[in-house]
Amino acid sequence: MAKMNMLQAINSALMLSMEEHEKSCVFGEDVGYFGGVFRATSGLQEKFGKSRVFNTPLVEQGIIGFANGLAAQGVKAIAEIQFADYIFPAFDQIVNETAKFRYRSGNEFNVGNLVIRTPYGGGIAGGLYHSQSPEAYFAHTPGVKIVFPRNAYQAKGLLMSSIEANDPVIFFEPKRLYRASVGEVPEDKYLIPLDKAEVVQQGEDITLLAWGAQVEIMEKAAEMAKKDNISCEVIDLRTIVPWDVETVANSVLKTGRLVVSQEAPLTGGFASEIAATIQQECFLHLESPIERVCGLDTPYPLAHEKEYMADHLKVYEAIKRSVNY
Amino acid sequence: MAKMNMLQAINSALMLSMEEHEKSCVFGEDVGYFGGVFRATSGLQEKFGKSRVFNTPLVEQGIIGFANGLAAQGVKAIAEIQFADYIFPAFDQIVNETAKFRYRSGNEFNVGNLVIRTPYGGGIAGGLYHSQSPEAYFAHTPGVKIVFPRNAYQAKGLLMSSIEANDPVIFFEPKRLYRASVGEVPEDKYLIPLDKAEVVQQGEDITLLAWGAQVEIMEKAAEMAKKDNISCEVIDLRTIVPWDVETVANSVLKTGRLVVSQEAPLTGGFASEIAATIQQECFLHLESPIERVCGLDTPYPLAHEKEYMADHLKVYEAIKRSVNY
Amino acid sequence: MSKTQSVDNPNNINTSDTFTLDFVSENALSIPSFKMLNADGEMYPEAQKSSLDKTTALKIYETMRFIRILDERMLAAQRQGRISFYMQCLGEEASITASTAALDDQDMIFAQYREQAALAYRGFPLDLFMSQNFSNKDDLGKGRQMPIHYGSNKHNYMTISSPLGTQIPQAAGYAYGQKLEASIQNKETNCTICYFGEGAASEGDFHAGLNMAAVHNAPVIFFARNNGYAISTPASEQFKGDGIACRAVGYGMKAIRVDGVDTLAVYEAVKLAREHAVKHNEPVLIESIAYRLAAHSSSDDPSGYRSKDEEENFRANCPVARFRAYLVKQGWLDESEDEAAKEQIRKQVLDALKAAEHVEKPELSELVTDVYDDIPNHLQQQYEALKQHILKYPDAYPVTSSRIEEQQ
Amino acid sequence: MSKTQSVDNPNNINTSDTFTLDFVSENALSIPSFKMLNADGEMYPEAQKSSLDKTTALKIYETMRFIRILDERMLAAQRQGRISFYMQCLGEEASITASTAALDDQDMIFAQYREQAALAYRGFPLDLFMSQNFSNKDDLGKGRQMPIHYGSNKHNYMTISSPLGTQIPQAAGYAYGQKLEASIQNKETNCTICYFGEGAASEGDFHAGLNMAAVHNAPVIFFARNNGYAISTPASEQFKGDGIACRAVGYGMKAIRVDGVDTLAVYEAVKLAREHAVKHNEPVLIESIAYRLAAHSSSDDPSGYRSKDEEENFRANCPVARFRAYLVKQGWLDESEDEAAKEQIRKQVLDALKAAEHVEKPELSELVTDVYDDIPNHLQQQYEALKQHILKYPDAYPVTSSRIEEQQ
Ligand SMILES: Cc1ncc(C[n+]2csc(CCOP(=O)(O)OP(=O)(O)O)c2C)c(N)n1
Ligand SMILES: Cc1ncc(C[n+]2csc(CCOP(=O)(O)OP(=O)(O)O)c2C)c(N)n1
Ligand SMILES: [Mg+2]
Ligand SMILES: [Mg+2]
Repeated sequence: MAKMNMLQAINSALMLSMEEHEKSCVFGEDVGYFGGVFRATSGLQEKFGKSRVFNTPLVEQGIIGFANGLAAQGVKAIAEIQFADYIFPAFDQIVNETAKFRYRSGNEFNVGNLVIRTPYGGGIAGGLYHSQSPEAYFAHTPGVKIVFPRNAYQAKGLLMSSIEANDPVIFFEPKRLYRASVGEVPEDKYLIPLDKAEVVQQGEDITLLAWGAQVEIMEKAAEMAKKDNISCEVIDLRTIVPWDVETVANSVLKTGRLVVSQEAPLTGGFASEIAATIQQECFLHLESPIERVCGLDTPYPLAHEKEYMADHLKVYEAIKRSVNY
Repeated sequence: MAKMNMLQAINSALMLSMEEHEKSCVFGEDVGYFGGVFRATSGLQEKFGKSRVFNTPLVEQGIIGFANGLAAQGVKAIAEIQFADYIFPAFDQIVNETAKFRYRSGNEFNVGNLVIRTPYGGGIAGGLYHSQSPEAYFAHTPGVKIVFPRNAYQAKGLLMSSIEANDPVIFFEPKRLYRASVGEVPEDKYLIPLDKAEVVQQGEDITLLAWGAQVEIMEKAAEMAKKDNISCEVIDLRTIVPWDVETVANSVLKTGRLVVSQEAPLTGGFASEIAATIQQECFLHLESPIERVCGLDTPYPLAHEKEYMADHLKVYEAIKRSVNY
Repeated sequence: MSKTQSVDNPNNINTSDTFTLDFVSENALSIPSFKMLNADGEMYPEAQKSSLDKTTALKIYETMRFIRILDERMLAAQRQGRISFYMQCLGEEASITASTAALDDQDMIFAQYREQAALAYRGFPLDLFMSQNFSNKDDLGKGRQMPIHYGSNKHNYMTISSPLGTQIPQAAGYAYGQKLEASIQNKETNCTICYFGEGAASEGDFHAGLNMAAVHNAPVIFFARNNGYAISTPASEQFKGDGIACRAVGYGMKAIRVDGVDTLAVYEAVKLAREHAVKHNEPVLIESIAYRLAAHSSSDDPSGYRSKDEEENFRANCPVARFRAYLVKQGWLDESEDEAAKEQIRKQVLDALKAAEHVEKPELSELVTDVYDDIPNHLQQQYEALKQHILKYPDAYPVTSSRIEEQQ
Repeated sequence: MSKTQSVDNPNNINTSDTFTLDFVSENALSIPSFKMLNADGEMYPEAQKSSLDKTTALKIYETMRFIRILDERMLAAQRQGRISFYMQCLGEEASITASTAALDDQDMIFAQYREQAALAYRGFPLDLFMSQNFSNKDDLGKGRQMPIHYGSNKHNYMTISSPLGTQIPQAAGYAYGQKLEASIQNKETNCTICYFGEGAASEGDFHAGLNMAAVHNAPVIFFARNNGYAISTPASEQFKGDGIACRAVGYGMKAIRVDGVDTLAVYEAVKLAREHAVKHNEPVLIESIAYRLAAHSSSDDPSGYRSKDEEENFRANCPVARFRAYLVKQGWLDESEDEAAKEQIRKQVLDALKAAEHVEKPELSELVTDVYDDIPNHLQQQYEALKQHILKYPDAYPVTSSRIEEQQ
């Protein structure tokens, strides 16, 4: 065990995976000599050489196109998109290619070797283009798995599992927590399953569900609610696709209430999918409407970021609305 | 009035709008001399000349990038993406640019002059790449409006409104109905509002909601249910963003039941957004869980297209499940 | 003067100066087409010596002959409503077949969709062509894609994907993987060939793929098929430069333009390109010039956008006839044997077609496999629900209902 | 030989032939940099005559002088935590300012982010620079974007957007609109200039934008700023060709490479390009060669990827100093007046900064305006709910809560 922040945990996962798989590459904008703008890949080029760890030209559609081909050839292709806001030029390569590669070929070819790492999320004064949480766009795309770590420990285990997985994975890293999340992390390899939510905190009265950086917000709100004698069950979804309906439904069957929170705008977000599914799974057990606490339906702002965000106070209010319904 | 199919209605809308606005252009792959692979733009180049109606090189990100600039300059930019399956290379230009153009500039600049027309949907033996219904990707993107006509009459009125609107619009055309939907269509200009759902058929027992080609499926299912003495209220949403919560909620408050159907895969589709919102708006009035009848969570298949589709039989079964809950 | 990269030249440019303000002309490059065989199948007097041996030459010819018959027959089948869609290679048979012949069989092929000749050259069986077009249960692609979307791992032929241009950066990545593998195994590398149309070359993915291949030294041959049209859009509305070849220099890449109707010239050009690619781990761009003689696809009618005169003009310029004349003159092909063989092939194709159309569709379960490596819970549930639904309405889903019942 | 398009040439290529198989070399083009002023601010003996008049020359110099001071001061403000982010123009002032000076004020500017000098040249007021950087209520962009994302309709300066390359096809479309407008109004057209870095030139949008501008004859000047780096990525890992200029021929477009440290040369090059663009409705590509002397942004530390030696080497090559020396030699600038002016500007900048940082933030309601032309119901509801929430927790949202209360 060692104290690591999330960047170090990610770096450690990459180091171990690259050691294990001789046919593996890490690449993206500035990931080479410099080690990435957040330094998640620092030391990798030094250790594994320029042919396995390299800067790409500045072209996201090329990075993922190249990665698809590389993965199809049999190389563990670990591509970085510098900010999730800049993943959209690669949207066609991900949605029409990555996600459909195995299906369309009848499994003659696949890109199960692909992992796309990308920092996402707000709360860092990043404005429109350094704050987005685009997971819902990909969650509507059968064929890719979508994974979110909430802290350093989770980050390493989930990333190593993503690299091992035989399916393409988009790995969303909460950049607000890159340095803020510090914890005990094993130095060796370990895996965390890609289809299990985790009950982070047991509770009786209401279920709070989130993923990534938003889990911490839920915990903060649960803390506040505790003072009102409201006992919250907090769940970290961890994997958005496929998601663990069973764990969530079981919790809601118990509590009768659900608040889901995401950073992204409300309309069409993944919280809506959860609400739609859970109202079906738990219809007769729901004591109040499922609450969604999300970003507003606007582009991500700067001056009013604080007001825009789905913070713990808004979650707390939703908890009270739900309990007092 | 004249009998027109949907392609003729669209062509008529384009003719009238281009006549009205001297500063307007229609462009896209093969839309020029040839009049588009579906012939929706036929006759336009002849009438308005090559400088206003033209083929573009084969590059969707360029078509929409160019369109954004053209619209910002003050030209009504009417761009065609040949199939909605091929809109993804333009995803960045739409999601990061079109949708955020006015907001990020504080209204110094805007692309309210932009309309993107694109044929979508399945049922034509198109397989993975000539069948997709990607509306949910855009519905999660504040800043663009999303419009779906269900027949020839709606197509003309909604398209003319989309061209008049001061907001960018993605206009999804149900290609399965291009020639199949024939009806009386006024030869002159008329507008249909972009934020109102339409109650296509009144009913008492259950609300059926859809958009585009799927409305016809709902009507067919309603017909079947009628024989079981189930009275269905059928609503055509028409505009996905912003959507008419009030009309839908009022209907569900009356019927207590809702089936939503979309062509796209279930997970993360717009039907989920509707379910999430309506369970909140109508919680105490819902007699059964909101049902979603959608495509399976797979890429769009070919040999098993019939089995894959959200057809009237599946909707009918959902109606019965809902009513017998 | 060529550039040298160094700390003194961070901009990575040619470092010479000028004091005269003038444009670099839009016509600064002028790229001729490489030719060997004239329209009558005779070597041009100035032509260089051919390295194509008799066995390979005949294999190329037989492939072209086969593809022409297959295309004719399948288009007719589409017209008869037996298959839903088809695309012909007509006019580009030499370009595709000779280029594949110049490769090693272990080299990877990323095609666009009009390159069935490459797959045929590699020995893809006739019944698998048919199974794909009929989406039956023997289709390697499990009946999921429209006709002509072939793919075969065994034949190193990447499954076709309809979105245009996407295969270009993929080919760069694939070739990079081949290079990496070769260096790990300390053997000579295989390379990748990537076919695409002059229309697809307008996509952003073209720019991405060529630049990345150049920067990362991937052994890939980019094979641009300039056939004059992208559906109805003529090349003159697609680009203003001198075709596709002239773009190579922008990526610091070598290029060749070749007459795509000339089997010998294509063969030599690709052979040279391959040698260079695998020896130096460098990409090469080849532009092959031909004319899309057929309609774009079975859904298209070119009379809406080009003249019969133009078509007739190019119909005379047939790659198969030209190469056939060469073979006959070489004494490598007997005309009457050739005619007999054609009859034979026509019959084989028709028999295979008839057989394939009666093979049943893939199992219903194939609707949910291969989305992921394993079938996740939610898909398994959707599948089970669908099965129950079909059993409730067997007549509405005749293709699958009977077979599900059998299984019960 | 140049190509002529016709039915005989559907492939739209140069139609000459060759019988010698050889690569078109990756170095087939060799593009020199156009220069006029040497490092000491003296005209090269071979240099052509300058057409830059004294008034314009001084306006250019004053802009560069201002931008240097602004950049210094704002970077310091970022270091002090007064603003969150900043990007300097250091090393590229001549390239930006002289290029803008060669335009008409009605020409449109699409910039990347490092071109504040262009906006300053157009007379954008100091307090608006400040308002943007402080996201205060006077920011034309209503406080929504990070610092340095300027935009002004009045100054024909399109609002900056962080995603790289997106402005390139947009500029083509904008210019096409200008051409259309000019033809409708029967007047001479204005043009668009589009700035982008050598890094951004790798994006697919670059390919799309240049090709479409060429094919559709849009009067746009593509101005590539090759400054050696894209954050940490050196140009040698960005492309293998001869910079960006050599790509023009691939699009059938004219090009010029110019020394971006040389004010006179940039001015003449852009003047010529503009004349051509508006007269012939044709795009032109200009590549300007300079060195990004500063860190990429205030978040970056270049010592992690390049040597101090390299930086020192290029620091000596200062575009402002070079042009200043020229002006002094021309007798157009008095050195002591210049020094006094600098003092004056420093004070103005500091005063403006202090004023701007005390201006309040935009109204809360601006959170939901401009998403659409009107505020739709659902957004109005979200806004109302937010307002109530803030009133409940005024201390948690101090910037807005007090002002909402005022409104009540
Ligand atoms: C991304 C994308 N856009 C549009 C299409 C529709 N489409 C299919 S083929 C084609 C023309 C392709 O022309 P070219 O690349 O020259 O190839 P050719 O058909 O001439 O062999 C078009 C526009 C597509 N398949 N993919
Ligand atoms: C689409 C996209 N990808 C990545 C980034 C992150 N990013 C911002 S600036 C930059 C480097 C740009 O380099 P260049 O174009 O050469 O301009 P310069 O900074 O040198 O002026 C990168 C990678 C971005 N803003 N947009
Ligand atoms: Mg073509
Ligand atoms: Mg740069």
